[in-house]
Amino acid sequence: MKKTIRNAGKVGTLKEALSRIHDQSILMYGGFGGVGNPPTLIQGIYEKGVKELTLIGNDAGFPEIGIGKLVSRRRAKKLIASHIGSNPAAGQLMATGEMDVEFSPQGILAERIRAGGVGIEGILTDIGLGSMVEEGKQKVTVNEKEFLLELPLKADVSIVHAKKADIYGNLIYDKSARNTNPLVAMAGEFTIAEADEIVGPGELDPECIVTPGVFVDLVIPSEGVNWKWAWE
Amino acid sequence: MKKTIRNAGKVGTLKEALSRIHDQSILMYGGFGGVGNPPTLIQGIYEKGVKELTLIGNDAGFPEIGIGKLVSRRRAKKLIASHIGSNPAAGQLMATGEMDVEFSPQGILAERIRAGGVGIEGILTDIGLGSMVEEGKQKVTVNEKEFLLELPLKADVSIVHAKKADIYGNLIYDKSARNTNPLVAMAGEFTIAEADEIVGPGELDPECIVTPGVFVDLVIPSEGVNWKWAWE
Amino acid sequence: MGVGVDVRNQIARRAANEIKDGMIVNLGIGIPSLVSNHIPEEIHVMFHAENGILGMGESPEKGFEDEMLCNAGGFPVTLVPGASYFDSATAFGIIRSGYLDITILGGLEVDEQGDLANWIVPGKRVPGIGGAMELANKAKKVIVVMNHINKNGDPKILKKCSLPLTAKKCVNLIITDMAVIEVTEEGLLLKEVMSPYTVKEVLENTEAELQVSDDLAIFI
Amino acid sequence: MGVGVDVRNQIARRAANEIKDGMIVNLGIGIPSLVSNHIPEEIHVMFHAENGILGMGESPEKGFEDEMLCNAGGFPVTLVPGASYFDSATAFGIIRSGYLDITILGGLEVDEQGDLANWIVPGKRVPGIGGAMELANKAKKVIVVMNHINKNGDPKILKKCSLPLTAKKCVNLIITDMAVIEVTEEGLLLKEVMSPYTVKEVLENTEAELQVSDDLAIFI
Repeated sequence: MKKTIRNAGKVGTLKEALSRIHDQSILMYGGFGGVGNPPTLIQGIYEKGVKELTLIGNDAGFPEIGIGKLVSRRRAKKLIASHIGSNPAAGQLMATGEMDVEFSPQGILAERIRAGGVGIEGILTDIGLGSMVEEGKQKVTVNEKEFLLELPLKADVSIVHAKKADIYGNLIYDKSARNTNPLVAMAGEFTIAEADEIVGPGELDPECIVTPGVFVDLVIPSEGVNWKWAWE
Repeated sequence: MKKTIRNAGKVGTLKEALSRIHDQSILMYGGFGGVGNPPTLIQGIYEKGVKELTLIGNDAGFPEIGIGKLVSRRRAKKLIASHIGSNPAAGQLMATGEMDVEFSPQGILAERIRAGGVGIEGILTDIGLGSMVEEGKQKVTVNEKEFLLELPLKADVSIVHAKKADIYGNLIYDKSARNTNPLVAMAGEFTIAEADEIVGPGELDPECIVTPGVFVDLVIPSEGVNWKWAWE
Repeated sequence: MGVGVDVRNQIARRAANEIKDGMIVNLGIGIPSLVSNHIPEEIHVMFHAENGILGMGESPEKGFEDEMLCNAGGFPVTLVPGASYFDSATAFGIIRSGYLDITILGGLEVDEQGDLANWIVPGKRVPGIGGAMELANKAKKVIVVMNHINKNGDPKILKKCSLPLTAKKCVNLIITDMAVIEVTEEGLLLKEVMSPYTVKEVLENTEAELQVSDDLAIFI
Repeated sequence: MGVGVDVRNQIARRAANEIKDGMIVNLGIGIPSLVSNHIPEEIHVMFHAENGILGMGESPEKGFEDEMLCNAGGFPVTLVPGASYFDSATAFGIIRSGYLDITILGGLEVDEQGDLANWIVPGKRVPGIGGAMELANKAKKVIVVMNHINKNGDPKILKKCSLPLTAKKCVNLIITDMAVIEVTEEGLLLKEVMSPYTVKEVLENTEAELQVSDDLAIFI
């Protein structure tokens, strides 16, 4: 996964971002239960009419919240996630066979995304052994103990929601909206961050940057959350 | 690796710390070329006379710098590291067979320590394939490609050097002295942090904490670096 | 059969008794999330969330929610001093390495072996695994809180789970609207009966074999 | 044979020519570390260090060193705007995922296949692997800078490496005190001769077969 890096001037537009996302793209998204899903990018993808996506992320959001909108409007042919309970549309599409769903245990999904991002070719775990999760997976025996082999996940495009970005693509996140975003940011062949605020060089504390800019290809301004939360 | 957690009041003394480190302990240390090695703990271990240690860390420091002191004074029977070039004593002890040295590629060593810390039972990589590094290691074939299986590293005791700690064991590090410290902090059955400054509850920004306190068992005040750097 | 607010709180209150000072605790969605309301002030607990928080505090007051500070169920929370944020990979590193003293989970079925099924009813309900598999396998103590019987009136505590398992031999304690049951090496031990139920009612509504504790108590 | 400061800087100066605006670059210890001194002001480069820095700046002035801000060789550095700190696992994640445009490494031997040996002389010198194996395998462009011959006067550019390999078929460009040699599909191509050497001297001191470029240049 080698990509062209621009060191500076990574700031661009939603239009530029959307030019990277096509029918049948493998799209990975940061967020957990809608929190940390990038709202502007998701709305843009929806309005562009992109379809037959393979989506990879923690969950299916809610029907009208976050990534859930793309799921409930039938824009995904496949979803790799840890749960879909909060989006009944996902369950229905899975039941009718309109959308293929692959489940990973939540922390293993996070590690698979990280592995994709940091160039690790597989991880061994005992999580899921003896359960439905092991179906179709290779097993490896180490010191007479058996483990499941879980493979890395990568994407054509990763989309994340940051609190602040600088022009180099360095990112910091907002409280628990960090969740899977730093992992997803590393695993995209092309990574797009939408940020609530975009700042100049040197304005982010190097000690507090969570995602180094090298992982990010394009930064666009966020228009903020455009949905009503379940708790509201 | 289940350990007793105390939520607060993790602050203790060097004496308490040293009571955890014995002859033949498996001791993992943070740091890279001496930078980030915990000086007070290393000096304490040296003065206590602990010997036959198995040391796990990035490198062997310099003869009189950082972890190097324990190596050059023959306190280790085994060293797992990525290089020992800066400490000639390590090379001599290796040549005479007084110290067993196991090399890992640097980033794979870091991932093995992380794996030990986060409960991953093995990682696959192509790094080292076809080189001396593959000797004695299990190979796993995935999609007709062969990879080396690298196993997690854990320790009886991990020692790290932090810039600031709070009483819960939350840690932040100092610039490039971060290096392997956050990884090592996770991989100890018992983890001891020496900190340049110890602060009260809530004084560290939750967004900037690098090591969550749950991984740390004991915090002691650092007396600071007690060696002269090679560049000085 | 759903259970009312009072009964849900009775279960949560009983579960809260298991939490001791200094513990690291993860609460699942539903009844488990109510447990934190029943922890006495003097008990200091670090609540852990799979999305990447250690040190969650109580729910914010209405109107003071921060949409970017939520628990794993997506509901707004607050922080306590000493809290930290991290990514989900680290959150599960904490779980897999065994740092959680207690996890409190919901359940669809539990059996005599301590096996737990709580993630899928094939062909009917597919919520997905979430973090349950890691929590159930790796926490030091796994407490399942649930209704004693399902909405058809059938027992959920069985000789052998019929649904796909979340984890084997993982459950330590079962707390329901009717009973508190410990999973021991010798099988299930009925330790407490929840008021107003009787031992007879518990036994009638449990498929698994239950031994009755010598010092059986009633929890009000 | 050691080489003097001027020659080391000549090599470093030539290597610096390979670095273009906007690149992510990792410099090894020794001659490679001198390369940053020869980058023109208008070229913006992000220097990466294995210990966990992206965005290293020039060396601090004497007396202004920060002992906790060092490169992978343990020498004090500074930061440029946009720099960040991270742990070594992330530093190598950046390397393994192929984000480095160029890595400049020292070498003990390079051969016609582009194989590199630079980490061990069995029985003699065991510096250890360090990050060389990952850098050599995964950077987009691998430049080896070294003396053309070893201290016994023997060639270091060989038909086939004799020492244990760091990585196979990894080297793209070799820059020595005598020559600039490109590793191509068809073998080694002598592109430049370093002043004051002649093509004849380069060929005499190289065991590997060298093709001489049609537009051979002299680097002063």
